Amino acid sequence: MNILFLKFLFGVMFLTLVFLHLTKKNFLATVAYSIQSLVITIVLFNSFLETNNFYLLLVVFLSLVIKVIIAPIFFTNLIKKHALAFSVSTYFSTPLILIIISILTFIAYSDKFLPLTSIIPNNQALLSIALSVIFMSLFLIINRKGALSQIIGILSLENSILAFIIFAGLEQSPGLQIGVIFNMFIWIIIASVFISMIYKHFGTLNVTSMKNLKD
Amino acid sequence: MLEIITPSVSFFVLLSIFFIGAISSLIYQKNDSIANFLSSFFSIIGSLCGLFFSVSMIIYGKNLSFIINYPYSSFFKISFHIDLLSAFFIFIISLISLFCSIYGVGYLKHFYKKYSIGVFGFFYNLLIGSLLLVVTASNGIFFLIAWEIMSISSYFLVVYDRYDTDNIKAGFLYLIMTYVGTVFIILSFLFIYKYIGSFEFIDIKSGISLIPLSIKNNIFIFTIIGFGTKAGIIPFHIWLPAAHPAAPSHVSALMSGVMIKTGVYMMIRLFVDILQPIPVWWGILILIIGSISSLLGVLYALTEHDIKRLLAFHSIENIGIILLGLGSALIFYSLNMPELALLGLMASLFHTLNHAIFKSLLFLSAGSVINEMHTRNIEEYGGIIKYMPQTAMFFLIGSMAISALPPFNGFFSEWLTYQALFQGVAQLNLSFQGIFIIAASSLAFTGGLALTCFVKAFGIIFLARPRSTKVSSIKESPLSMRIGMGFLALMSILFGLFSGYTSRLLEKIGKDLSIFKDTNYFTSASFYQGIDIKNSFASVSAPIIFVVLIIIIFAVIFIFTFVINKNQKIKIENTWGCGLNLNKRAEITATGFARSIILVFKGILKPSIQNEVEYHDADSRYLPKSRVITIHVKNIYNYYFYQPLRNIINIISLKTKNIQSGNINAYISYIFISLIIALLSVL
Amino acid sequence: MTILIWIIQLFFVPVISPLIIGVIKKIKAKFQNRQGSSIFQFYKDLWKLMYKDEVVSKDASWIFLYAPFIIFTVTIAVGASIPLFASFLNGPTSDLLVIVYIMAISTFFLSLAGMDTGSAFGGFGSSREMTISALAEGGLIFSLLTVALVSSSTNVFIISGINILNHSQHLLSIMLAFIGFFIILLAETTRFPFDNPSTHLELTMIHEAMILEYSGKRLALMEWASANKLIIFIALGSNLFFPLGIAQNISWLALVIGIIVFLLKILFFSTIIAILESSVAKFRFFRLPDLLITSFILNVIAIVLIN
Amino acid sequence: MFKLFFKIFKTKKNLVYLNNDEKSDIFLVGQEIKVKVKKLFKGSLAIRQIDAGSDNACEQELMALSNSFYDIERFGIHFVASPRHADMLLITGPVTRNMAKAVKDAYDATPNPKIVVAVGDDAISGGLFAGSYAVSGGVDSVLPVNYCIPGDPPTPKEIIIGLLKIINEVDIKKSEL
Repeated sequence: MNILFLKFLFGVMFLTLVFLHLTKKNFLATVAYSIQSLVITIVLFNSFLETNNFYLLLVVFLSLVIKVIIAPIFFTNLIKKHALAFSVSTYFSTPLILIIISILTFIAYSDKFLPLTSIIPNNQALLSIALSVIFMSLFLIINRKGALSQIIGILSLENSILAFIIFAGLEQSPGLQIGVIFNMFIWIIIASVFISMIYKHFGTLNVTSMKNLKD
Repeated sequence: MLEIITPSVSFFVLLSIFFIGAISSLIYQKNDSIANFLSSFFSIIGSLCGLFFSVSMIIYGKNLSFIINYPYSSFFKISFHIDLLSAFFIFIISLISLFCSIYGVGYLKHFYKKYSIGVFGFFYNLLIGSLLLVVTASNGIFFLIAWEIMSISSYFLVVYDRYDTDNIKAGFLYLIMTYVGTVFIILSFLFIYKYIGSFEFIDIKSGISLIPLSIKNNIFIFTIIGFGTKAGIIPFHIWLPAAHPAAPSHVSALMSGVMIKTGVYMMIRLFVDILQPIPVWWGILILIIGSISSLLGVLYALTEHDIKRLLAFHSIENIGIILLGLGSALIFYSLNMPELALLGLMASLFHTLNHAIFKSLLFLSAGSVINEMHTRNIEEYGGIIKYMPQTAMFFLIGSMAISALPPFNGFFSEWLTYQALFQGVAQLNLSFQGIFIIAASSLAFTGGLALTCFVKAFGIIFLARPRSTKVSSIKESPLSMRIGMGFLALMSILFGLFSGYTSRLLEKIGKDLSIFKDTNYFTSASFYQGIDIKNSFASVSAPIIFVVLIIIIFAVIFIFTFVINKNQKIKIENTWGCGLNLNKRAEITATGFARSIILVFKGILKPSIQNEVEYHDADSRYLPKSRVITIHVKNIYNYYFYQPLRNIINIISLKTKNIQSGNINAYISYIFISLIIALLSVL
Repeated sequence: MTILIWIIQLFFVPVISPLIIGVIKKIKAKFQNRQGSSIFQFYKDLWKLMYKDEVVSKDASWIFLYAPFIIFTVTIAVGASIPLFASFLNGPTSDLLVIVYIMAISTFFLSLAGMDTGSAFGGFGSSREMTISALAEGGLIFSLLTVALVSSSTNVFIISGINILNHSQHLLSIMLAFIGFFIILLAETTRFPFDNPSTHLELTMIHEAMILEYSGKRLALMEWASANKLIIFIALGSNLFFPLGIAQNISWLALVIGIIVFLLKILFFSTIIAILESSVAKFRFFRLPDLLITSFILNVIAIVLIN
Repeated sequence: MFKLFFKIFKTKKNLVYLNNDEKSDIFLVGQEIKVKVKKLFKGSLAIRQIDAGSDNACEQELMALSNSFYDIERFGIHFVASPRHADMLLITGPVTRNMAKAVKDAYDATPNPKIVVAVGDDAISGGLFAGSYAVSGGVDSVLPVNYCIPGDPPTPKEIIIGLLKIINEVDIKKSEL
């Protein structure tokens, strides 16, 4: 498919991330995450079409099943079980978040990062979007207080890295595919165990109450 | 027959014996006596093979180097290079570990129920094995690995008697200081690697000209600090008096007799062999360190009244003397007088061998006394010569050897060091002469003070009346301990008598080093086993002194007991104390003995004298029941150097502590910021 | 012929040393306007002590019993290996350091014997003796080193052979070294400013305190050994620093002259010591280290001045 | 200091003028002692003076023995620091109860051919202090006394003459053995 469509897809990813920053509800966050992973599977599928390498198909199928379907379902019943609907709170006020996001994208697009984004000259724009998406998801993890939204932040970070890698011309390498599949599984398991454990211990998923982690 | 021993396979057999011993004693951990038997059996056999191996190497003068190339990495190769210098050190290691293991068979019996002997055997054999590796490794990384194994196994041996809390503290201090030293060693190897690109000692030696002089000076400073901490020179010595007493006696004998010599070995290997065209000031610095360590070591030993700490301080003093020889050798070589340099190196090697022998003899005999008395404070000893006559005899031989009294081996190595320093004073111009005079005077004063210290040690421990009731209940140490000590005493006499022959061998070892290839001998052998300095500046011959003294002693005893007044009756009475009834309070104590010396050197030692008086009834302070005077010498190193260092580190670490805010978001933001900075800096 | 000379050399020191003690006592008595005991009195004392029984304390070990023999042997051995009247009896034990360290054996056993009987006086005597000898050893080695460097050999006989006085440019360093050596002589043989040999007050004794416990034959040996030690130091002082009149070759005339000159030298030294003992008061113990350190510094200056 | 030496050597020996026979007979007695000491004690007699609670009168006299006038050293007698070195024990003063053990110890500490001499009346029989609670009588109440030199306190001359008589007695007794 042509660059234009890919750019549109990445724009969608960018928007989902912005939306993630702004939403107050966990459920909407999970929905945004599933859209994002859907975009990624489409991009993967697109690269499969180009290279018709069988493993890529396997990856696409797996990510489709897990990331787009199972993860959100899992998150939603988590929300239902522990009534976490409204517990999304952030450190910075929304205008400040927007300012930071813009700074991050500005940095990603700045020519300082030219050597990084122009690994493959023709999809230089895509790479810079991917880079900005990486930075924004990182910022999302920092910004959120709720453990669930942090987990989503991490997963979206993982998606954005995946996007960046694909367009950095590495989609053929077996290492990438295995790596992707592997970390998907791991992350999902850890996330769920982690959340239930926190919940059992603290009774709430609000990060600030975990002060006694310190010493 | 010796030919077949020298190929490399025999070296691996030697190493494998120790490792088998280590593992087997670990397997049979449950049953103490089997573990003890296994570990000492293997260590004895191993050290015997070590002895044969090194003696054959020295006699046949063959160098041996073989590399096991490890496929993956370019710079890590398990490579050995055994030239005569390392063969000499293998000889020392195996000689001392042989007698320490024999001693250990008897000594470990009193650990049976308390701790597991298998673990001890494991670390003991591991230590000896790693010592052998350290002196033969010729690849930087492989050397560091062996160095680490040695440090760790000796750490576990130090904290072996773990029910006593200050052993743990001593072990902890020992661990920190060794790792500080190792950091500096790694730094110097990295510096070398940066310029030469390989860790092989041979490549370093060949490519030495690549390293600019300023870097070479840094390397020198780092190696001095690194190996100095292991050897225990003055500013870095604080772990030695803490760690050695904590270890079981035959381990502390092995440690202070042999392990601190690995620091000296590497100093010789680096300064004399590898980094060879060296500036003069290196030798001068080593000479000054040597004289300071020897003088201060013996002064602190005088203030001690814990027998093992006293011996540990004496190790520092003798390391100082070894460094005197080494420093003079380096100075002579850089002023291109190779013969005198060979003399200086010979003196330091001979003293390394002698110190290993008599220091381990002293530690073993002190250990067997402590084994009976269960305390290390010599104020409670006294009159032990009547209960443990042979141990007293061995301690006497050891203390006569260490204070360099003629018929024993200590004298001849100190005599050689003196000759090296005298040559320095005689032949060099004014500025170097000044330094050599300082060195010679520190050696002279050290000799005198060492004599005083060992009169105090021997007199307080063994002579006069018992100072505590425990003394009457002790008995002679078991047979295996006495065999170990007996052979060491015999060694110290033999190396004294055959000092002429040993100095010939040491010269051969010295000439094997590349820099001394063509130098002719400065000392020659006179026909009755003596050592003659060139143009008959000086000569000494051990057997003649020994024979003269023996003949005259027997003549005098014969004349004065049998010829004059044969039937003289000897009446046994109690000591004449001007009519006072002499109890144990009338005897001199270690503190009393050393008080006059401490007050003479109070500038350096800064003694603080407290006396606690206990009265019959507290309010009317006229009738003191007992008065205890303790002289405490301030440890100026802790007070002025290590304490402030510790405070600074604490302050810094407290400041950095509040980074750890306990909030995950904060941590991720740190990651994020550092990522950004890294990316910006890289692109 | 040489055997005869060796025998004379061997027996010279033990035979002459009591005479010197008698001479010193005589001169001191004359200074106190007393007639004093005859100069052969010390021989009589020794002879009498030989025939007395002994009382040994029950706390003493074999060190107390055999120390007198060891110390006496050391003085004989050193006496035989230093230049007295002839400078050609070169032996391997006559190296400078060997002599100093063999003398150290005698100090070692003397202080051990002092401590062995467990009396307070013996303990303190040996502690003070070791303090002084520890500080004196540096000065001793360096003063002998000066002379060794001037005559470029540490063998004591060779030094006395070379007539160093005619090297005029070294005269100053030899003088300084001799003064340093004389202080060490007084320290090692515990003569006046360091210790009063004829004191009865146990607290001030250093050398006497260690032999308080001895009696009979062993006491005689100890006294005799300390007299020998005095002769040895006088011999070293006179023959190394002023080696005139020493027999260079094996001719009867030279030997007789050598012996006579040596006796004169000994007489001269003992008069100096006696005058010193009658005129100077005994120093306080903690002023002695300063005296010893000055002697050490003198020797160091002497060495520096050589070249 | 040199002025002092100069003065010593300048003054004539007999500054304290005594009739000649006083000084001469001390000299004569001294010579006899010297001959006997040479015969019996091989020329040197070591004396250890023990103060068993005396009023220091006898000590002064014994001290005077070694001044330049009486000077017993020239006869071969000298005082020593410890009983171990001594042949003869001169005990002065009545043996007080505290000193009894000390004197006994000193007696045991003296090597065998030894002579015990009680000097002064206090030592012989307790003198003025006989019978007091603190005194255990003369020296013979503690030790086997061989000889005694009477006098309260005996003048140095009497002590020297006493010593001569003691040595004569020892000589006679020895020749009887």
